[in-house]
Formats: sequence, structure tokens, C-alpha cells
Amino acid sequence: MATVQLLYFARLREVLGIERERVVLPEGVATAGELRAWLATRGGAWTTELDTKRQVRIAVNHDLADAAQPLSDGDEVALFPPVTGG
Amino acid sequence: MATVQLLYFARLREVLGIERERVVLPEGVATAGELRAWLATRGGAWTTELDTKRQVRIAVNHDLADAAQPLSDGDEVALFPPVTGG
Amino acid sequence: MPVRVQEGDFDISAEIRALRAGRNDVGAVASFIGVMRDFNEGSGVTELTLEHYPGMTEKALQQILDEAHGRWRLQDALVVHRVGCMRPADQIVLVVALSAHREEALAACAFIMDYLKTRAPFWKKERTPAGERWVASRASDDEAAGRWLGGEKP
Amino acid sequence: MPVRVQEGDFDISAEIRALRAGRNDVGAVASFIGVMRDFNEGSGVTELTLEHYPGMTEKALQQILDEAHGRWRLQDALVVHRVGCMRPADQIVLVVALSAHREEALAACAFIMDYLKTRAPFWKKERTPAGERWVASRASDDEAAGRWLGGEKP
Repeated sequence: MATVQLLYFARLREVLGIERERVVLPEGVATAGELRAWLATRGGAWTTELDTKRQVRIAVNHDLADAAQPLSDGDEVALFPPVTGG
Repeated sequence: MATVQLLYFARLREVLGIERERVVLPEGVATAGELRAWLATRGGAWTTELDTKRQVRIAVNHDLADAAQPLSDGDEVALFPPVTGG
Repeated sequence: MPVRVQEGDFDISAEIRALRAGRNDVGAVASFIGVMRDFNEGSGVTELTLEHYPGMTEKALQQILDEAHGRWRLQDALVVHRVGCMRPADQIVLVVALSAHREEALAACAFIMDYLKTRAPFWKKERTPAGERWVASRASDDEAAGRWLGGEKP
Repeated sequence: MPVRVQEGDFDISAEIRALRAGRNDVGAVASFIGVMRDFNEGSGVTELTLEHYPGMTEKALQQILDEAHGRWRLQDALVVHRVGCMRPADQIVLVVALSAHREEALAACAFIMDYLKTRAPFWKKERTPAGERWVASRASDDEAAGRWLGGEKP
């Protein structure tokens, strides 16, 4: 069973009211996209913010990842809005 | 009869051995291109350097000019190689 | 150090001097400074807070510089990005690219900014008379970054 | 003063500070420094003399800035070009463009350099181990300037 560290940034961190958490991935959640869909089932702001129509970026171990990116035990997975630096 | 002030710069100044001169334009020399052709009839380096195959820029009163540019009494006409600043 | 994330301000002269030190083959120094405006999306902005993702930020910026080095013949390149609280007219980001030729230095500088705007994990929160708001990403930034995917060298 | 021709060196920080003074609407500062290399066209260069055409130089540079202002929304722009004798690693020319948006500042900076390279009356003479020589103009500079004639905004 894979355990991953989740981080949330910027507007997503504020709206979800959480900065980081450790989760054990359930059966059937093995990619970045599946993780997002699973978190969206938590209801409330989770469902609204992580809806597939919303722009959410996912980074796995400090690299931007697409939905198909497989997750492994110990991964650091960050969810955040499109970046706005510069 | 038009009198113009001629200036020479950079390699052209060095090769022709002249920095500036005042000339009275003869009959039939009324444009920048005709001036250049007339100066080229002086022979020696003048003929070589002002040959139509050589790249020579002409400015009339501080503006780059093409061969058709008409010349007037009192004009300042500069001849120089392509620029290489920056 | 070609990539720095810091709270403090920077001085472009000092940064260029350090980057050029010991080199006599540089012909072109292209640079860009992003500055905080007092106006955005139709309202006044009095304060800006820049959040980032420590660890990923440095890695993402280094990857952008590596890609620039792969595309152009650069002698060196630098990104300094500030985080924390900023005021109008404050400097936010500095990019410098050194090359023998101006075309490559200027193109690399534009490229680095375009990629930074879409790939480096920074987020801006603005304070306006109506309250705080997170800055929305711009579609034009995605388009600007997308220009470079075709392999063209504008 | 947006156009200066001078023998002395310049400091990019001081120039940008002066140009930005009193403005809180600048979002982007694009700049370019042309530097003397110790190598050109296959041989070492130990000294460079820059000649110009006083009177026309200032007018030509101002025309180039005017055209840049006509093409992009710039809050201000600056050209400082040195003349006289220079050594390797010396700064030769500085261009700065201020805009609300980076695309316009960067494009204007590239445009000003391209036009300066083909329209401003400066000439370089290099001292090499084999003697002195006038620098030949580059066809690539004419092409770079020509890019802007189609009216495109790269």
C-alpha cells in the first residue's frame, strides 16, 4: 500500500483549509489523475475545487506531472492552481 | 548653382584621405546618386571606393538617403560605409 | 549560482558584474526585470505577497535554464526571484542571459521569462481596496510559452 | 534624456533607476548591453575605437526610439552609446525599454538594437595582432532589421 505526502498551495491551500497531509492510497488510486478524482469525492470545497473543469496543476516529487503519472510509495505530490510568478 | 558640404567617415575617410570638403555641384548632378557617380570619376581610390558595386551609405542633412534624393544648396551630404555600431 | 529565490531585493549591476566576472568572450547581455505595478485587472494594488513551493521552485527554474542552454549558445544565465511581501515599484524577478551574439541572448531572455511564467511554482496574491485576491493565470502566458514548442527561434 | 552618446562608461542600475523614477505603472524592464569581446572574425582583438557622426547619431537614435514608441506601448526607452577607445569586456551600448507588459518591453529592446545596428552612424575599428581593421557589416544584421519591415511583432 502506497503512502504519499500531499501538499496544497496558494488559493487551493486557502480554500481547502489544509497545507499538507499524509494519505494511504486506496485500491484503484495509482496515478496523479486518479488521486485528484479520489480527493474530489471528499465533498464540499474538495469536490468544487478539484472538479475536472477546474485548472489544477499536480507536481510529483517536484516535477510537473500529467494525469497518467504513476504514484509510488513515499512520493511528494503537490496540488496547486496555475502559477502566476514573474 | 548648388554648393554642398561633403563629409566622409570611417574607412572611406581613411582611404580617400579626406574628412570634409565643400563642392559646387556641376550641371547634371542634382541627386545623391549623381553626386556619388560624379565623385567616382575622380579616379584612383575615388573610382574604386565609390563604384556602384561597393556598399556606400549616403546621408543628406543627417537622414539616410537613397540615390534618388534631390540635393539642395547648403545641404550636408555624408558618405560612409555600412554602419557597425552596437 | 544561476538560480536564487530570496526575500531581499537585488541589484542588476551587481548581478551582471558577478555573472560576467572573468569572461572576455561575452558580446551580449540581455536582461529582464519584472516589477510590481500599482494597477492590475482594473483595480489599484497596494501590496503583493509571493508564495512559492520551496524545493520545486529551484528545480523548476534550473530546468528552465538548462533548456535555454540547450537551445542557444549561452555563456551563462541567471534567474533571481523574490518571495514574500512587496510594494508597488518593487523588483520581483531578474533574468540575465550572456552570449557572444545579441540574437541568442535576447531570445533566451524572452524564453526564460515565458517558461517561468507557466512552469515555476510561484503564486501572487494582491491586496486591493476591495480586499485580497489571488492573481489569475493569463491565457496569453500559456500562448507565449507555447510559441517555443514548435522549435522555432524567434 | 532618452538618447546619449558619450565617451564614459555607464551603470545599468543607475540608468534604469533614473528612467523609472516616479512611475508605479511599469511592469517590465527589458534591457540589453553590448559588450566588447576579445575575439572577432577569427582573431584576437585588444582594442576597439568607435567613430560616429556627431549630429546625425543623436537624430538617428531618436528616430529609432520614436519608431519603437509607435509600435509598442512603452512608458519610456533609452539608448546610451559610447564612442572613443575601448578594451575587451568594456560596455559599448545600453538599451532599456519600459512597458506594462514583458512582451512589449522585450520586443522593443530587440527592435531598437536591430535598427541601431543598421541605421545609427557608428563604425568600429579593431586592433588585432595583425594590425588595425575596420569591422565589416554583417548581412545577418540587415536580415535582423528587415524582419521588422513586414509589420510583424515577434
